Amino acid sequence: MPRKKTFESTLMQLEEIVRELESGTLTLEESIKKFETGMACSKYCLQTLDKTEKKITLLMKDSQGDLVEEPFNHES
Amino acid sequence: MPRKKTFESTLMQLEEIVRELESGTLTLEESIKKFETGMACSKYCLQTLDKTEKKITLLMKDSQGDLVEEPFNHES
Amino acid sequence: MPRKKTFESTLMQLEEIVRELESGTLTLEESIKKFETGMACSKYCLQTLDKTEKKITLLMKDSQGDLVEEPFNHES
Amino acid sequence: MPRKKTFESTLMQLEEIVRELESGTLTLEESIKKFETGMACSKYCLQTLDKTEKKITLLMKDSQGDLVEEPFNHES
Amino acid sequence: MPRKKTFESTLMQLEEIVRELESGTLTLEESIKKFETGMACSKYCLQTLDKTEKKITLLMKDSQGDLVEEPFNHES
Amino acid sequence: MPRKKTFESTLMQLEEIVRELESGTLTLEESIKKFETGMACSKYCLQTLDKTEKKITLLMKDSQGDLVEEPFNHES
Amino acid sequence: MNSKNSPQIYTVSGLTRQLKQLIESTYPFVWLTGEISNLSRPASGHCYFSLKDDGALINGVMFRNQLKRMPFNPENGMRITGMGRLSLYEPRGNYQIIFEHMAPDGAGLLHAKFELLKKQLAAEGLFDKSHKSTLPFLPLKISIITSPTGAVVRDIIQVSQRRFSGIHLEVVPVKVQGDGAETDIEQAIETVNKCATSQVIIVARGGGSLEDLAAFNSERVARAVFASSIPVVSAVGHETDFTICDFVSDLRAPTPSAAAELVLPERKKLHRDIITYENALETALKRGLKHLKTQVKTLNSRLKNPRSRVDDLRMRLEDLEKRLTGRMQGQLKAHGERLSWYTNALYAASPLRRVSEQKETCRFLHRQLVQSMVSTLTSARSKIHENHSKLGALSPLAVLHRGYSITRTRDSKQKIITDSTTTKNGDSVEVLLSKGRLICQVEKQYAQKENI
Repeated sequence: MPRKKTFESTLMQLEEIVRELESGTLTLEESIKKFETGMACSKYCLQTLDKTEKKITLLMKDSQGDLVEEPFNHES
Repeated sequence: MPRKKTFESTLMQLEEIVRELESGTLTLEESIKKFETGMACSKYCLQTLDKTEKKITLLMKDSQGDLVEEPFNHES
Repeated sequence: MPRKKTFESTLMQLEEIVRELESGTLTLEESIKKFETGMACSKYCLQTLDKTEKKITLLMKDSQGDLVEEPFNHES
Repeated sequence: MPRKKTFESTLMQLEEIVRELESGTLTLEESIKKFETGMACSKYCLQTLDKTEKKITLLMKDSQGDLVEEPFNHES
Repeated sequence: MPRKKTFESTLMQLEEIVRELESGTLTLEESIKKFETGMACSKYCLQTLDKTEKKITLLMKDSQGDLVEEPFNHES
Repeated sequence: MPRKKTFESTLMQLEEIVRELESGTLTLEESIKKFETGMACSKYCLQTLDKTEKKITLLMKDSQGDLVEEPFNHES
Repeated sequence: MNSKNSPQIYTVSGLTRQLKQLIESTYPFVWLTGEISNLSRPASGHCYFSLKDDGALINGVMFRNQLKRMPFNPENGMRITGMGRLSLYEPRGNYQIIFEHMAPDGAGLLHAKFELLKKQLAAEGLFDKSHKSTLPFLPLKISIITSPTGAVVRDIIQVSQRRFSGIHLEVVPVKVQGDGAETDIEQAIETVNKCATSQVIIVARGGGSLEDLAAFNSERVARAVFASSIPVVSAVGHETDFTICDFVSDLRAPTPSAAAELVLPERKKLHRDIITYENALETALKRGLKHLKTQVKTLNSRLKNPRSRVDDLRMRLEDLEKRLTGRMQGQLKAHGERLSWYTNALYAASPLRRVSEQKETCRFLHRQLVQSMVSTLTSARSKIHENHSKLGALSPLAVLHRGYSITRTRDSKQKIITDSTTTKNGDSVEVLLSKGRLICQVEKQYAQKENI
């Protein structure tokens, strides 16, 4: 993939695929290919969302935890 | 970090982050990053306030304490 | 300290600090520093007043006491 | 002391001190010093007056004592 | 066949054959030929569909499967 | 005659002292000194009044022409 | 030259002037006795007369001022003795005597002598004030030069003792009248001066006629008084009588008792004065002290105790500290509130919800994806089925069920044989039956319409 795969672009791709599939203009072979890609997109998105959810939950749990001396190292 | 991190600048950063998060224009990835930073800011501010409160309490307690011969050495 | 610390100058410093704090233009860090200095000033003033009061009490007691042959030696 | 302390000079000093204290322009430290000196002056003046009064009484008694010793025979 | 045989083109051929057969203008010999070709088309299409269905089922199973229990109820 | 001069001058001195004291222009120390001197003057004058001798004589020349002093009986 | 040989010639005026100078300088004062004649008293009040004796006559004048002091009125024929100065009146060329004093002969002579002596002594300066010494304030010894008997000495002693009892009074007895009185008094003054124990001399005598007082008008007594280094008080006669002694003395008392009063201060009064002074001293000093005390006390009460100032400062300090801590705590609280608000906002804006929404979207899309795939497949399948069944219905082989059969060549063309002639014997043909097929060999061909 040339450009970075982001959640949003993937989700958009998925949406596009769904729309194309629903349009009924695709050949069966195309449909299958699209479907395959759509499934991958869906999988990626869901996995990304799952990871994100876990991360946020962790962060929120962490914020009620111990002192963090230097929390801004990701900005450096 | 180039400039000194102060309570105010951190609080302002937190404000900005909240505003950005609320605007809904961020990508998910950005949101996460911002949220993470926001959490760190909040934590830092809270800790700073706690430390300050302790210091003030100490100072106020101290002011009712014994005689201090030379209280202005931090000004010299 | 370069100049002699007097009660009046210290009280004025305290007043200035209170005014600055009340102006609300200080950062938290500045506020704390000012507060610390202010408390030190307050303490010094209070102690000076205590000492002064004791001295006055002593003087008043003394003035009802015996004859003082040479009361002006502190002026020489 | 360089110059002789007289009653009048002390009284004048007391007056000056009272005026200075009443002017309200003195610092606390100066006030105390002035007050102290004022008390000493007042004391000195009163004592001087008392001593003088006693001396006069003594002198008067003395002068009448001798008179009684040698009464005027033409008055008898 | 010059062009690639696709599901769609085959289906269209089948439809064409049906239409020709219905027109009744064909000779028996043509009819039989068409018929036979139609049967072959139909067979091909069905086989293609079957393969496709299997592939999709596989894909869906792969994508955690739990999302869609059994999409092809026509087989039951 | 020294004594003769003294009574009068002493009386005059006393008068002068009274005038000076009543003028109210003297310092306390001067006043006391003057008072003391005044009292001494007064004492001296009163004593002088008491101590003068009472005598009536007759100055005669005897047969040799020498001077003799005889009591003079003026009441006969 | 002329003046040497020739006689000097005077002008009338010149001569008269020289005569006037000669007369007036030679006789500044003359005593003259004679009989008054040609008396005239014009309106001017002056008195013009001639004084004559047996052999001569001289013009005289007495001016109004002198006349006033005369104890008698001059008359023609009166014999008088007078004193005056000679004067030459140039316009008339006559001379006259201008009388200062005159008296009828007899008493008049004595009086005239008195006046003469008085004038002489005055001219000598014996009466000058500059020579008079002041009396001692309080003499310790007083010499009384007078007759030891009589009222005078008694009066003096009495008054003296009344005024100041403790004084030494020394009586120096002298004759005060008649022969030897002059000498007595003179010597007494000298003696007292020689003794030098007295501080005052009183020369005293009662009143009397001019003759009685002759000793006190004598030049010797006057000079003795003048020479005395001890101050002399003259107390001669009564009130109006003046003697030469009175003039020369340092002080003239109108009466002897007055002399005692003048010489001696009153002891009681002195004592009273001294006591008064003493009291004045005390009063003045005490008043001064009282005043000073009041002043000191007033100042002392005004001496502001800095304690109240300390209290004020304490209150101010407390206020400042309260504001300081209040403000600091307030700031902390405000910061805390703001922080907690933003923190809450952050939590609220956390991407968690978005994640779940996205998840929902994802699942939805997934479902859509599958559904549309499934429906695509389903519709394809139904389309195929439809055509398949249509195809079945249109099958040209349906006639076979009725017993027909179709014969085809077995070559690749599978050409249906509708004309028997198209076949040759021995050809293998395929016969399609309702059920199954037959592979047959052509044995014989028949022409058309022959088969029925």
